[in-house]
Amino acid sequence: MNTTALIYLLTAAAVFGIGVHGLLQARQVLRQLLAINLMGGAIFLLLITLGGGAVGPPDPVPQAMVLTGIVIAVSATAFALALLLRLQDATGTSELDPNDGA
Amino acid sequence: MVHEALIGLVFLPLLGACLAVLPGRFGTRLAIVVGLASLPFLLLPVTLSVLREGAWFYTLGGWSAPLGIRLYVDPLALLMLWMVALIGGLAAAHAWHDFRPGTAAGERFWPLWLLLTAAMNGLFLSADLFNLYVCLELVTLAAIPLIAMAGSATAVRAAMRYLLLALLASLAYLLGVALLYNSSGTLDLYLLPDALATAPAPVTAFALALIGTGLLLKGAVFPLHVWLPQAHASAPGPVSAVLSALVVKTAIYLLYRVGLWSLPAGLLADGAMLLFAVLGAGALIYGGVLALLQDRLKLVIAYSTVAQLGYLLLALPLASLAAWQALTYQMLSHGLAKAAMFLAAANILHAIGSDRLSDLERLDQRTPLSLFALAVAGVSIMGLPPSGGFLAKWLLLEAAWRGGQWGLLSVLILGSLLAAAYVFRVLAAALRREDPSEAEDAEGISAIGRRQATYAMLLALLALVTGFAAAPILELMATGIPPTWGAA
Amino acid sequence: MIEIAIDLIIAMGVVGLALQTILGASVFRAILMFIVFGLLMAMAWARLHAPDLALAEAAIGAGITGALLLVTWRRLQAMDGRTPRVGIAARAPWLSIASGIFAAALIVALGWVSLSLPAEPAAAGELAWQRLPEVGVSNPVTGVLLAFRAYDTLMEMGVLLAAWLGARAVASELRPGALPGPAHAEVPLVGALLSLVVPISLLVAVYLLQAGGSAPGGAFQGGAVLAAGGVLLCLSGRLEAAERSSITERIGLVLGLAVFSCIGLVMLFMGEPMLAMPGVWAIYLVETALLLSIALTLVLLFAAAPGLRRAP
Amino acid sequence: MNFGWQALPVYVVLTSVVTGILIFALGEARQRMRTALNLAGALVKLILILVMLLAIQTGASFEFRMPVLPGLDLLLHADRLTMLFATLSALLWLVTTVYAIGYLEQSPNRARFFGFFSLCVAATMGVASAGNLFTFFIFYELLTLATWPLVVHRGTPEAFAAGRLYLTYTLIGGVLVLVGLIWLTALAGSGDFIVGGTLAPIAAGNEAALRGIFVLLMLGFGVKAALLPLHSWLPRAMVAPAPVSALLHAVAVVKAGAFGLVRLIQDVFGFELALALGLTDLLTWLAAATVIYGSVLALRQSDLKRRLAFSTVSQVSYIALGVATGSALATIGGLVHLVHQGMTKITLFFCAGNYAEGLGVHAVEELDGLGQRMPVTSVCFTLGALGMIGVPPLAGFITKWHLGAGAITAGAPWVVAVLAASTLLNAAYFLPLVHRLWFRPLPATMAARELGISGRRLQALVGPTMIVAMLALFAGLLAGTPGSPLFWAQRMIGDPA
Repeated sequence: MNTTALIYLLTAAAVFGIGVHGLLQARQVLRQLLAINLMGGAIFLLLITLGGGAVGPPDPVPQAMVLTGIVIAVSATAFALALLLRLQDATGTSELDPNDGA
Repeated sequence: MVHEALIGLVFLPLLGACLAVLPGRFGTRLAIVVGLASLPFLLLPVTLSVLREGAWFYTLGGWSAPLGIRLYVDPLALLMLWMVALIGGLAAAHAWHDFRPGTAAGERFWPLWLLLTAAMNGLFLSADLFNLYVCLELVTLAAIPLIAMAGSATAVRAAMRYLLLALLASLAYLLGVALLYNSSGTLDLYLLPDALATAPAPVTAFALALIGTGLLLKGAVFPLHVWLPQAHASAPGPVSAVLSALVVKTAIYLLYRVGLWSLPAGLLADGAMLLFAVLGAGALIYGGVLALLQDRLKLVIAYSTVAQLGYLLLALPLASLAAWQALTYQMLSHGLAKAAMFLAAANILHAIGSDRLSDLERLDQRTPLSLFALAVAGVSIMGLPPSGGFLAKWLLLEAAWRGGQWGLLSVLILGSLLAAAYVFRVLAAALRREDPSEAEDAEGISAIGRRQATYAMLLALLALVTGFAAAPILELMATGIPPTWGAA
Repeated sequence: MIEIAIDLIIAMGVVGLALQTILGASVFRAILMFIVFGLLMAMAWARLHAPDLALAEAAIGAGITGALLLVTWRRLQAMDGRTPRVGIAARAPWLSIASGIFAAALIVALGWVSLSLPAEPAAAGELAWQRLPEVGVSNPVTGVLLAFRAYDTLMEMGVLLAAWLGARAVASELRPGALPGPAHAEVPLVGALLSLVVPISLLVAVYLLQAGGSAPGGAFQGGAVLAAGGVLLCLSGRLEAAERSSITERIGLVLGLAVFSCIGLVMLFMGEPMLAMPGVWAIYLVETALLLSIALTLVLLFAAAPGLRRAP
Repeated sequence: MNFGWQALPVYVVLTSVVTGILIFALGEARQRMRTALNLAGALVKLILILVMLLAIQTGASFEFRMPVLPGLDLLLHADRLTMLFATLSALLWLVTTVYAIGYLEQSPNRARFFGFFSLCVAATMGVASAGNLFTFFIFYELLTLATWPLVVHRGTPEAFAAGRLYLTYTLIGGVLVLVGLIWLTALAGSGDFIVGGTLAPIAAGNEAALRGIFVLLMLGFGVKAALLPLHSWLPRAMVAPAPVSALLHAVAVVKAGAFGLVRLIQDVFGFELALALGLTDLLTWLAAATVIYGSVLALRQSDLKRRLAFSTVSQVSYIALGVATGSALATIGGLVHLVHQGMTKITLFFCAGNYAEGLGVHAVEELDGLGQRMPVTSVCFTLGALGMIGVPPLAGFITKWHLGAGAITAGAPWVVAVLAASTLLNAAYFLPLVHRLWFRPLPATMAARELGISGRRLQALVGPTMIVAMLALFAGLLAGTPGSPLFWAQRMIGDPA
């Protein structure tokens, strides 16, 4: 295993875990969305590193997947933010009650 | 011709969505005809071809797998596609009156509905793991705004919760897919069994755990169901119907595909199957009890979905032909009955302005047809004859008995008694005696209300008919048994 | 050696910024950290020989997403206090500890599993290189996106459209006047700057589009750059929200999806497989349509409005 | 599948289904149309049944078979046992419908009532003509579903409590049947109902399993047949309107349970096998205990309808008693009681309804001297009561005679003692009523009380009451002539169809 690959794989794992933690413990929806975006970034990093990016031009299939993934992530984030505005508008808060509806 | 029909199943709703975005009433109406009404006619030739020649692939762009993306149609996919066409179609007919094309609400509603239809059809046909991710996201992003469209604060909150958890689920799935791609070299579901045979086992196991968790979360399988009840209960009626009947099933469908098609035989340990069964049993009991405790009609129905999804996992350890037929039949009959119930509940909500059980006594004469639809669909949910739900449960019970699975047997029976309890509780609330003097405005129900009640009734009748006309469907399903169960 | 050092710095920066994003004292700070995280990720992509992604990450991941987050944060600030707050139960303290332990376990497992993988192109990737000449472009990523896995790209346009439709649907439910108007400040020289930036973004977009065939770039990156120009116009008040989408905007929104599908369907009825591209010209045609749709959708999403019009 | 002449049993079931659906669709307001539909449906069904009866006499057979699940068919056929039950149900449905139209005049939710009433009859017809246990189960459960709205029809908390109890019992009973059925199917597949049963060939080595299956099915059917520990839903269900009580107790529900027991012994296991496995004794003892217990409890009821209900508990078990005793005579007695009890008990319930509607009389004590106020009803009631006691030559006597004689030939003389005790108890709880009606003075308050209903409505209630009383009377008087219920039961045993 090449050192660059090692570094980025561990980075990806760490960022993914950080994202999960952030999603689970954050109170504001906005922060949870940031955490979700971090997780997405980590997965993309993993895909490209595993695709051989550390040694040369990486596998083009994961690259295309990541590009698609980035656009999906921005779409989902944009919609989530619109919904968040509506949430604030309807409930006066941009947080979700963890005990509600469970 | 059959290839064009298959492609049309995805692309006509997609183009319909484009049409519906364009301004004016005409575009939307055309879009509904092109994208929704056409589906049964497209499905007919595809069904005939599967009946005649068995399952087949279609290679998109002529780029063969593993490089390109393939579509795959087999009996299971056909079943799901028919459900989208019929249940989705009737729910759309119901929605037509609340979201009329040409109105502001209609303009917002129909493009999303069409995209949702396209996404579900695409998901049921796709043979590619990453393409399935895109389809899953499209399903989510098209469905959730439809929930929020109900407008209430509860609906918005439920939509937000659903969105966050759905995004988390998609990411877990995507991470699993990323690992599988790198360990096996392919994204094609049906090339995976061979490719995975040589892949390192811990990677495969971890990837499958991620994919499974993601799908269980999206499929609202107990104990990951927390987002479902409020989301399904607070959405507009036809949306609730489609969410419960079809959208949650997309994740379960995918779970079957990954678990039963794309793995080398024997890879998925008995322990995993047992886990599914335990989750299913938990769902059945927990959902049933919670449904019994709700005091709003739509919440009862939503918790009932949590419970009924349990059946779809419960029988996995049986791995027999009968179990397969039972699972698929449950998929179908639950879809029909649950959609009927949600549409009926929507009509009731319309008629009396509340869906509290204590208010249902005001109802009775005003919407007899909807109430009847609710009752008939309830029969199927309880698994009592004559209904599709009964046949599905009979098959499950028989399979459990033959397999000597006494625990499974007792859970099944307990689950159906619970279902009977919550369904009859609703019906009892609706039959409570009203003051006869109030009964006089019985004629006040509008023509639209009557038509909407008819759609609910049609679905309920279909649930009833599936209690008799099972033989051809089950025979078709038998030809589509998962390869890992295929020894039977 | 120096390369390893650079990798290490980027990696530590990425992890540190991710942590800051999660733990940042204020939401505003967290967003800023996330934007910087995106920029650093772009550098990581460059280091990993993925310049297409570096461009996309910078333009979309950091740029557009960051702008969306910031503008939403500001809108939330402006809305806060207008409606009575709903009481929210506090999260149990053990939850934080439990989630931390869970996340740590996940990191270990994921690290361990991914290190056991070969980290080299997979079978499908090799095939993509081999069959690239049949497509007629030399950038393999463009080849995958618009030929081998064109279906993904097409569905992804559906996702983008759904996001806009969804945003429009929920935004239309907002109580009248709930959204604060664009509070832009007329800073000296902004006008002059804009008159430079916007044409440049257009130019860069066109360049990225045509370069996509052989060099890094393509519809997504170009679309994002063009969208960035549009966002600036919104921020500076040159464009403002309209009540309804104009017909041009509607056509623009579905252009990518429609052109892509129609070419596919035409080929299908000419006896070719669905989504087979009749030639390189078709790829560029589709890419142009995609670019326009992406740019327009992103700007409209940023404006949180059904449509835009020139400010008087 | 054959939808022609052969499928007549299907159409018999469908006439009621279609009637029910049309009634629901018509809505509450179209009263005349509903009445016409009700009567037309009942008449058409009766005619179809008569046609089938004649055809079977000339040797025709009817069968409709549709595969539903692999190895399981929906099978409707018409054997003599079917015809016995179906004719009774069709006949009594027609009369009860006429009665109910009068009874429910001006009360709310009539569309709902008659809709479910029709579905109830459809389910009963299905139970009668089911050709295998699977089909039987389908209609058996449908019957539960269709009767529940009738039990809770009044919508009072009391009615809902009774409905809840009814559901709890019947649904759990349904589960027992279901489990037994699954077990049986897994063991032996799904056999058609054939006199003598289909299980004998596989009995060797499977004795324990077969005993288990029998007990499950017996308990499951026993719930509806109100066998001893499972009977307590029945008296509580009395809160339903009188026509429903009549239908539940005389025709549909309890008879479906009893009919299931008959099918179980005769056509699934076969009497020989059941005897060999020692299963008939179990049922005989249970039935005998129920006969005595029901009578004792009936004695203690002061509410007229409840007294009739406990009487039903007791009387329905005669059927099981006869079939489980097993000799030809006893079986004939059991089968014929299916009809006799139905006709007699429905008469009594109609009368109870008349008293309640006419003068608001519910308690036994209030019957004093009513023979003067409501003479026709009181005559009918007297006929019914005497029939139940078994005074010769009324219907009950025919039954008891066959049962007793049969028990002796079967070597179970103790059954005769049970019958004698039951008869004494019957007399003890019915004769005082008759005495009150005719020989006690009419209290002044009652003499002054206005009739609660118009004369026309009273006519509408008394008419059907007279008809069923006549039926019950002639079933006993003319028992020796061809075409009587006894004649059919004898043919069934002598010449198994």
